[in-house]
Amino acid sequence: MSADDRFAPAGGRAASAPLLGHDTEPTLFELSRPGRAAWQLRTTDVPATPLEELVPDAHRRVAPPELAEVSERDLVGHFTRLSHRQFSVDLGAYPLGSCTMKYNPKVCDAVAALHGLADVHPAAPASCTQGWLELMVELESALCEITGMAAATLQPAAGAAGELTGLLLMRAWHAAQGGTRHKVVIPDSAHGTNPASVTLGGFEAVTVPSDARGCVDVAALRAVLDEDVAGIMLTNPNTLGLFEEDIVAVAEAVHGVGGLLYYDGANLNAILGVVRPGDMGFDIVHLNLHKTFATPHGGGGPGAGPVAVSERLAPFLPGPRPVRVGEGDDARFGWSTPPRSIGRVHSWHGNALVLARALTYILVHGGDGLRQVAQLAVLNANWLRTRLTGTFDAPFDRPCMHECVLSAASLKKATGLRALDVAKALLEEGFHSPTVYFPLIVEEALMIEPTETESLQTLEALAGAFEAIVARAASEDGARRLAEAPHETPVRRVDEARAARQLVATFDARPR
Amino acid sequence: MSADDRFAPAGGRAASAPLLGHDTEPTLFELSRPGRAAWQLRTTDVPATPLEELVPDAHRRVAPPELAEVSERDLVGHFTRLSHRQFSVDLGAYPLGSCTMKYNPKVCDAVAALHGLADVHPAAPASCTQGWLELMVELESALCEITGMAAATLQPAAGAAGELTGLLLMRAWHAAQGGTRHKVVIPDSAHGTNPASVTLGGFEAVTVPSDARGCVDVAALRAVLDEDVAGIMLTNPNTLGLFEEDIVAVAEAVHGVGGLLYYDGANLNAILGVVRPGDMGFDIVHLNLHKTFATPHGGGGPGAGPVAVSERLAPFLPGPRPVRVGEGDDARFGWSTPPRSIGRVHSWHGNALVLARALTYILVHGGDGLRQVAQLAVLNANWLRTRLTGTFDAPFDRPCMHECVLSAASLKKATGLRALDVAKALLEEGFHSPTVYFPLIVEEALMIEPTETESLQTLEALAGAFEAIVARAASEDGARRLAEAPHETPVRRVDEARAARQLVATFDARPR
Amino acid sequence: MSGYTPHTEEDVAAMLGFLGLGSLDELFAAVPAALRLAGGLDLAPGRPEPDVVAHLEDLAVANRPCGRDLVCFAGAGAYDHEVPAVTRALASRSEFVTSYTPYQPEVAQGVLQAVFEFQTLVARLTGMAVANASLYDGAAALVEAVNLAAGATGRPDVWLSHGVHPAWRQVLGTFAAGTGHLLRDVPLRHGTTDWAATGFDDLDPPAAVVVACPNFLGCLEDVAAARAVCDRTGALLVVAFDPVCAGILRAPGEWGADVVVGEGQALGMPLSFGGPYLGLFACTLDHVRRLPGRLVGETVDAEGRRAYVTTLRAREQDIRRERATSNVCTNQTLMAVTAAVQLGWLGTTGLAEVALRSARGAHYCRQGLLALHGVEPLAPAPTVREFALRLPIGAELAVERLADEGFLAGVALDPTYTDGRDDGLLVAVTERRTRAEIDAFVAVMDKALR
Amino acid sequence: MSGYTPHTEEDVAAMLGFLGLGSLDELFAAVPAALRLAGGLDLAPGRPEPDVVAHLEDLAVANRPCGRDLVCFAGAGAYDHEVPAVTRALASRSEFVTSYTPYQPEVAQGVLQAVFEFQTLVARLTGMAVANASLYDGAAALVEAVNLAAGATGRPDVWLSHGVHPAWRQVLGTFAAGTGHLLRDVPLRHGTTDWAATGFDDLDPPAAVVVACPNFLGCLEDVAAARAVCDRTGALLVVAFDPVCAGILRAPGEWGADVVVGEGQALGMPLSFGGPYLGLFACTLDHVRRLPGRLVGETVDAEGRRAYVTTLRAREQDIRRERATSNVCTNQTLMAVTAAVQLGWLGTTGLAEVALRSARGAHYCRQGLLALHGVEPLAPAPTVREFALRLPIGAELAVERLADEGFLAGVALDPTYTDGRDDGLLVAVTERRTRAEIDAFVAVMDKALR
Ligand SMILES: Cc1ncc(COP(=O)(O)O)c(C=O)c1O
Ligand SMILES: Cc1ncc(COP(=O)(O)O)c(C=O)c1O
Repeated sequence: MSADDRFAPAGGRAASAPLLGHDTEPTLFELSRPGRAAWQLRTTDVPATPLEELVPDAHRRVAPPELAEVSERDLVGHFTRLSHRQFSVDLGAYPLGSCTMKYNPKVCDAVAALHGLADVHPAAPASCTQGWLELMVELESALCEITGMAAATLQPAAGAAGELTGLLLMRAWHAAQGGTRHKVVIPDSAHGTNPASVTLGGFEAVTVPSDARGCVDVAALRAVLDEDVAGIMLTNPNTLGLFEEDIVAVAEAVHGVGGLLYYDGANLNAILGVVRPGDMGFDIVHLNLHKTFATPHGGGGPGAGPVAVSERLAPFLPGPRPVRVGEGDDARFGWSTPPRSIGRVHSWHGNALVLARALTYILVHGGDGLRQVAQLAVLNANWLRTRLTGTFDAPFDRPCMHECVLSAASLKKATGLRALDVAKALLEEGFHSPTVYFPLIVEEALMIEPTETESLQTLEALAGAFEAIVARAASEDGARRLAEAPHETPVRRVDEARAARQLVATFDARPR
Repeated sequence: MSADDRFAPAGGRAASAPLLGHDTEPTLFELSRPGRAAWQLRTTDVPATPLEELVPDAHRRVAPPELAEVSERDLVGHFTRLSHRQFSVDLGAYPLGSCTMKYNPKVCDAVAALHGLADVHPAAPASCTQGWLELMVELESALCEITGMAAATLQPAAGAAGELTGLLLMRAWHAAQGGTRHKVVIPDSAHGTNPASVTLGGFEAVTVPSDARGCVDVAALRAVLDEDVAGIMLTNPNTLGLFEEDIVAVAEAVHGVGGLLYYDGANLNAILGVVRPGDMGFDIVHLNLHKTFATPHGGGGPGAGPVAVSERLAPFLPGPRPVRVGEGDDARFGWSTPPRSIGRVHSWHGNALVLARALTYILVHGGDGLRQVAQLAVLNANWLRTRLTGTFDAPFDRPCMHECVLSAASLKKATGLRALDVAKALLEEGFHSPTVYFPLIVEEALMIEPTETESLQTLEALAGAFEAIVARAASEDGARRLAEAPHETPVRRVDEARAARQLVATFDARPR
Repeated sequence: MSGYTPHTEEDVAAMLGFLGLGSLDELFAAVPAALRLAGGLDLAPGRPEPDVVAHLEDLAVANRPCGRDLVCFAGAGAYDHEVPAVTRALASRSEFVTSYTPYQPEVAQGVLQAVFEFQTLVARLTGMAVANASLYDGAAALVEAVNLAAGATGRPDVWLSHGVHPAWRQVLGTFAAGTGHLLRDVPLRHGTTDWAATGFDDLDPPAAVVVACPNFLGCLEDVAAARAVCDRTGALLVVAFDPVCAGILRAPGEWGADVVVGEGQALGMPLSFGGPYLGLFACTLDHVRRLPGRLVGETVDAEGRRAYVTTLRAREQDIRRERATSNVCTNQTLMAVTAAVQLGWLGTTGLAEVALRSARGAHYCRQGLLALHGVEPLAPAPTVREFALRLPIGAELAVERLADEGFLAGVALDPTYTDGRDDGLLVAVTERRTRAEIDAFVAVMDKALR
Repeated sequence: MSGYTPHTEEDVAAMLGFLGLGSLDELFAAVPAALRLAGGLDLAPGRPEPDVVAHLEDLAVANRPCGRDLVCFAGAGAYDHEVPAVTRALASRSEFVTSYTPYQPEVAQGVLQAVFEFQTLVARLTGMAVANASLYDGAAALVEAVNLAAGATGRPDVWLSHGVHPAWRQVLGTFAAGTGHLLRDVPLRHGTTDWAATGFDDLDPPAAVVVACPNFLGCLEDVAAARAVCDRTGALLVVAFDPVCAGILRAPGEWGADVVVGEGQALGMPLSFGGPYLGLFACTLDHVRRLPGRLVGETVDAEGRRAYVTTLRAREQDIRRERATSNVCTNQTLMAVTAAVQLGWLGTTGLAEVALRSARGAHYCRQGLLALHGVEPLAPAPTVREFALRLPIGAELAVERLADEGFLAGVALDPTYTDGRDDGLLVAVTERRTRAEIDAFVAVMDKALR
C-alpha cells in the first residue's frame, strides 16, 4: 500500500478530491487525534450523578469505545472529499438497468425535512399523528389505484422485504383455504431477490425457462403447474425489459391450479397508467417506491416496498394499518389490524419519510403525469435500443419497455473485450455504467435503463459514447487501453479477488 | 476551442466532473432547448386578464427575454458538475492571506435558514420584527465590546462599504468641528480598498512608507501630518501580518493634529479578546464579519462590514438603527435615527442573515472562545512562518500575528520560478494557494493565513507541500514542470491576457 | 405535466419518427389491448409543486412533532438525541443521496469508504470482528441473526427473551411462518429474563438464544447467564444492544455474543415517524460467510492504491439466488453514512458523554416520578436511559393528558409486561432533556395522575 | 471552548515548543502590555451550539415571517416570489458557499462559469451588452452607476427622479457627501416623473439622468422622455429596472439606457429581512472599462480548453488603488449564483409567466381595494406588480390592523408621495398570491378601514 501510505493521514490535504488529484483519502481513524472533539451538547443542569452510581460494575465499560477523534472541520473536509469521489444521478446519466435511476425532484427532500413530518415519534398517540396517518391512507389509496389492487401495506422497507411479505401472504391465504403448498414458480430471468425470498417464504423455487422471445414459456409453465404450486412470481415487463404478452394465459394457467400471481413491481415505471397488475390478473404486488416514485437511492437505500393485494387477500395484510375512521368533517385517523393479519413486518410503520416523498411525487404528477412518465421511459429505452442495435447484439430484437438488454457477445468474440470492459470504459465517457451480466440468461448482458428524465441530447451522447468505445475496440491499441479502463477515475480497476481472499472489513483488520 | 466544441452541448455527460474526466462543462445556454421548462407555480385561480390589458403597448416586450430552457434534471446536473469544478474550504485548507478562510460552522447555515429569520419582510412594522431587532441590538453590543467602541452600524454590506461609511463619518465629524480636511494617510502596505475608499470619501490619499521592520515609519508619518489630515487608516496587525508596535505613538501623533484613527478590521482575527482597537486609540472600526466571524465567503460574497465608533462619533452613525426602548419585561425594540446621521448606506438594514450567522458564532465562542481563536490563529501562522523560513525568504524575520508574508525572491533568482508558479503547483498538492503579490511592498510575496481551524497535521502537510515544490524546483525537469503547473486540475493555466484582449463577458459575445 | 421530463414535442416527434412509430401509444403494442387502461388512472390531475407542498405542510401541521410542541420523554427504540447541523449537512450531500449500490467501485469510493468506516465503528461499538453495511431496522437485523443461527446450527428452535422489543418479536414471529423457526418466549422476572424458567431444559437445544441489553423495559440483563445457556446448549448468543448506551456499557462482544443486532436510529436519524432507521448487524469472523447483506472490504486498485469494494458477494441473492443467506438487496446505506458522520462528530468522548448524560437525566427523572403518589417502579433492575413505571391510572390516558400539556410522556406498555393491566409506562430521557424540562414534566404528571 | 478548533493540548505544547515559547500569551509579545485586555472580553462565556440555536429560535419566534403567519402583500423592493427547493439545494452546495473570490481560476471554474452565465442572463434581461458579477444591493448599484456617469462625463450633477426608491436616493445622498455629486430631485406628476418641471433647463447639464421603471409607486415611466433629456444634455441614462417585470416589459436597453441597475432579490432570494440581496449592474460596451466590481470573461487554458477568469482587473481597487473606478471587493457572488440557478429554473417562459401572473394578481387586487369605501388610487399611471393607494385612515395604522388579521398589507408611503399626508399605502402582489388570499385580504381591509 506504499502508494497510499505516502498520504495517510494527510490532514487537510484535498488531493483526494478529483478536482485536485487522485490521491487516497485517509480514513476517519487516520485523521483522528486523541483529545480532539467536535461534539457540543445542550446545557441541562441535570445533577451530575457519578457513572459508578448509575451503572453496576459488571455492566460498565472499562474505557469508552474507541471511535475517532476529529474536529468538526476535519469531519466536514473528510466527507466532502469522499462525496467528490462518488458518482450520482445529480452528476449525470445513470442508466443502471433494473434500478430506475431517474432524477429525484428536490422538492421531495424539502418535504421529507418538514419539522411536522421528520420529528414525529412513531409511538406518539394517534391524536398527535393525524397528519401522518392521513398521509399514509392517502398514499395507500393512490398505490391501490395505480396497481389495480384493493388494499396495501406500507410497512416493507424495500422490494425484497415486500417480496417476502407477499409470499407470506400467499402462504397464509393457502393455509386459510385449508391447504399448504410447497412450490413457487419463477422464470429463469428473475431477479435474485425473487428466488431468495421464495426460500425464506418456506417454498421451493421452481424455475421455468424463457422462450426464444424472452418471455415465460407457457407450455413449460403448464408442465410444472400442479396443486402443490402456491403461485408464480413475475415482473412484467420482465428483467429483459420485455412485456409478457401471454400474461393472460399465464394468469389463467396459474389460477387454474389454484395458485396466486405475485407481481414484482420493480419495473412498474414501464407501465404506469398504461396497464395495471390487477388488470393482468395479479393477486399480490410489491412496489419499489425508491425506483418508480423517485426516492433517491441513497447509495444503496433506504427504499420502501409496499405490498398491494386484491380484495381476497386484504384480511391477511400486516398490521397495524393506518385507517380512516368516521367520514367527512369528523373523519379521524387511527390504527387497525386486519382480522387474519400475518403480523408486523417492520419495527414501526415502514420507511415513513420515503412514503412522504412518494406521495409528493405522485401528487405532482397525477394520473396523466404518471402515464407520461411510463411513455417517455419506454420511448427513451427504445430509442437507445434501436440506435445501439448493431453496435451490440440484440438477443431479442423487438420493441422493449423501460429498459433494453443488449449483449457484448460478438464484441467479445471479435476483440476479447467483455461487457465489463465496456462498462468501465463508459465511466470515462461521463456516464455511469449499465447493469452488466444480468439477467443471467443473456451472455455478456448490458442492461440499459435510461429512464424518462434523460433528454434526447443525453441519449445521443450516451449512444455516441457506446459507439466510440466499440469503434476503439477495433484497433489493438484501442482494445488494450479499453481492457485497462478506467484511467482517469479516482481509483483504477479494483482488485475484487484480493478483497475476498484477504478480507479486510474493518480498519482494525488491516494488516499492520 | 476545438478541444471543447467536441463536447458542447453534451446533455447529461458528466465528464466535466473531475471525478470522471477533464472535459468542458457546456453553458446553460448550450444545454437549452426551446420548449423545455422546469418551473412550476402555485395555482391561484386569479382571473386571466390578457397581457395587452395589463401593460400598454409601448411598454410591452415583443417577446420574452431569452434565458435558457432546461429541465430541472439538467439544471441540477449542470450546477452539481460546476460545483465539482470548484475548490472550497469544505474540501481542504485555503490559506489565502488577508481573507481568513476559516472553517464555517454548519450551525450558522441552519440558523440563517430559520423560517422566522429568513422569511421576514424588511419593511414589516416593528411589531412583526421584534426578534430581528433584538438580534441586531445584541450583535451590536457584542461587536462594541469586542472592538472597544461605543456604538455601531450594521448596515454596510462588506468591508469596503464599511471603509467608505467610516470615512464619511470622519468627514461629517470634521465638518461638525467646523472644518474640512482633505487628506487621509494610509501606509504603503494598505489593502487596495483603503485608498479606493479614501478617494470615494472625497479625500486625497497620502501614503506613508513602512520601515525596515514592516511597520508604519512614525517619523515619516509625523512628516506628513498637519491640520489638513482628516485621519489615518490602518489595519493592525497590518497586511504583513505584523503588529504595529508603535500604535500608541501613531495614535498620539494623529490625534495631536486633530485627526481620527480608522481601523480596518479585516485582520481582527489576530487579536480577538487580546487587544481592542478602541484601547489602541482608534475612533472608527470596520469589521469583516465574513472573515472574523465565519460567514462563508460565498465564492466572493456576501459579507458584512459593520462599523463601530467611539462615543463622540455615535451621533453621526447611519440610520435608522435598531434600538431597545424601555427596560426589563416591557422592553421593546424599534428604530431610531441618530441626530446628525450621515444617512443610509444600504437599501435596508444590511446583510441581515450574515448578521445572524455572526451572532451565532460569537455566542457559541463567548469571550474566552474568541480569545482562543486569536491565540490559535497566531500560533498556526507562526508555526508555518518558522517552518518555512529558509524554504522561502522571510523579509521581516520576526514573530507574525495571524498570517505571515514570505517571499519567493531567492527562488526566482535561483530557478526563475515565481510566486505564481509556487501558487499553481500548490493546487496539485491538495491545497488552495496563498495570496500572492500582495502586499505590494514585498517582492514575490506569498501571504499565508492558515487560520485557527486547521490542525497541526494539516500545517505539516501544507509545509511539506511547499518544501516539496521548492525541492523539485532545483532540478531542470522539475522546474520546467512547475512552470507549467497545474496539470491535474479541471483546466490548466488560464490565458488571462487573452480574456482581457478579446473580451467575452457574456455567452452572446462569443465569436461565432 | 411535471417539469421533470425534458422531452419537447419536437423531441418526441423526432424520436417516434426514428422508431417508425406514429404515437406514444404504439410503444405499448405488446400490451394486449384488452388489458390497457382505457380511461387512465383515477387519480387527481397533476398539481404544481407549490400546491403539493402546501398540502403536505397541511398534513405536517396536523402532527405534533417533538420539539417546542411536545417535549419528548418517549423512547421504546426511537430516541430524541441531538442531531447537529453538520450531520444533516454532510449526510445530505447529493452524491451520497442520489447514488445507488456501489456496483462500479471506481466511481463509488465515496460511499464505499464511508460504509467501510461505518462497519469499523459498529465493530468497535459492539466489540465484534465484523459488521455489515446495514439492514432495514432493528427487527430486520434480529430476523437475519436468527436465520444465521439456524443456518449455522441446523436447528429450528429459538429461545427469545420477553425483554426483546415486542415489535421485533412480532416481526420475528411473522417471518418464522416462512422459515419454520420455533420461537420460545422466555419470561421476565423482576424486569430481567428468567433463564431458569421451568420447562426449557426438556426442550431441544436451540439455534439461538436472544437477549436484549438494555432490554425493552430499560433494564440491564445478565448477559453472562444467557451466555451460559448457550454454552450448555451449543446455541449462538444473539444480543440486541443499544448503540448509544454502548458508550458506557460493556460491549456485547465482551459478554461473548456470537451475533449482535441493534437499532441505529439514535446515531443521527430524526424520529421520522419510525423510518428510515438503521438495522445494525455484527458478528464474529466464524460467521462472516453467512453474513446477511452487503459487506465492504479494503483492497487495492490496478496501481496499488488503497481502494474499497463490496466483497464476499457470493453470499448474496444476486449470485446465490435461492440459496442466498438473505434476500436483502437495497438496504439503508444513507443511514449508515449518516451514522458514520454522527459517530465521527461524537467521537470517543462524545458518545460516552451522551450516554452518561442520558443516564443521569433518566435517573433524575425516575426519582422525581417515583416520588409521585401512586407511581411505582415496574422492575427493580438497574436501568440506563429508559425505565418502566406503573401508574395509578391507565398509561394511555396519562399520555393523552400530558400531550395536552406539551409533553410526550412515554410509551404505554404492552399488558404482558404488567400482568394484564394497562398501567405500565415506559419513559426515556436523553441528553437533550434539561433539568427544567424534567421538573416541569414531573409536575405536570403529578397533576395528570390526580 | 468551541468544537471548531482542532488543537489538542499536546498539539499546542508541541507547537509552542517548536517556536521556543512558553505560553500562548508570549505569541503576543509585540502587543504593548499596557494595551492588552487584562480581564478578557466582557461577553458571556461560550455556550454549546444547541443552547445558542435555542436562543436564535426564540428570536425567530419573536418575528412574524411571511407565509402561514403573514400573507405577504408588501413589496417596495423586496418581493415574495416562489423559490423552489431546487434553487435552494443547488445554491447551497458547499463548494459555492465556502469558496472565495476566484483568484485561482484553475480550481474555481465552478463559480466562474456560474457567474459568467449570470452575467449573460442579466445582459439578456436588461438588453445591455455587459453585466458585472454583482454589487451589494440595488442602492449600491445606483451609486456605482452615478459614479460611472460622473467619471465618464466629468460632470457633478445628477438629475434623480423622485420615483426612484427612497432608500436608494438616501444612500446616493449619503455617498454624494464624499463624491461631491449634486443631486437634483425631479418631482413626480400623476405618478410619473415630470421632466418638464420648471427650473431644470437653467441648470448645468447633468452627468446622469436617473429614472426607475417601474418606479417606486409601481408606475410605468416614460423612459423615452428621460432618454430625450439625455440626448438634449449629453447625460448618461441610468435606468433602475425590475428583473421580474422584465419578463414582460420592454428592456431598458431598448429604451436607450446607458447603464441599468436593479435589485435582484426577486431572483431566488428569500425576503431575509433585507439582505443579503443582489445588486444588478449592466451597461453598454463603451463603459466596460469603468465597470465597477468583478467581471468574468471567457478564455482558454494552456491546452486550448474553454475556461473562465476574472478580467479587465486593471479597473479594480487591488490594482488601481486610489484611482480605481470603485472600492468594491467582496460582492454578493453567492446571490449571483442563486439568481443564475433561479433564472435557469424559470427559463424564458417561466420568468414571463411569473411577471404576467403577478400583474394579473395586482390588477385583480387593485380593483378589489379600489371598490372599498374611501380608498383612492394614488396615481393614474399604469402599474404592473405593485400599486399605490390612498386610504381613509393612516397607512401605518392599516398595516398594524391587518397584521393582527394575518396579512402584511403593504408598505406605508413616505409622505413626500402624498403631499405630506400619511395615508399612502404601497401594495405588491406576486404570482404566489391566490384569488382566495386576495379576496380575504380585501375583505379584511374593508373591516380595518371602518
Ligand atoms: C426486478 C427487481 N426485483 C426486486 C428488486 C429488489 O428490490 P430492493 O432492492 O428494493 O429490495 C430489484 C431491485 O434491485 C429488482 O430490480
Ligand atoms: C485588509 C483588508 N481590508 C479590506 C478588505 C475589504 O473587505 P471586503 O472584501 O469585505 O470589502 C479586505 C478583504 O479583502 C482586506 O483583506
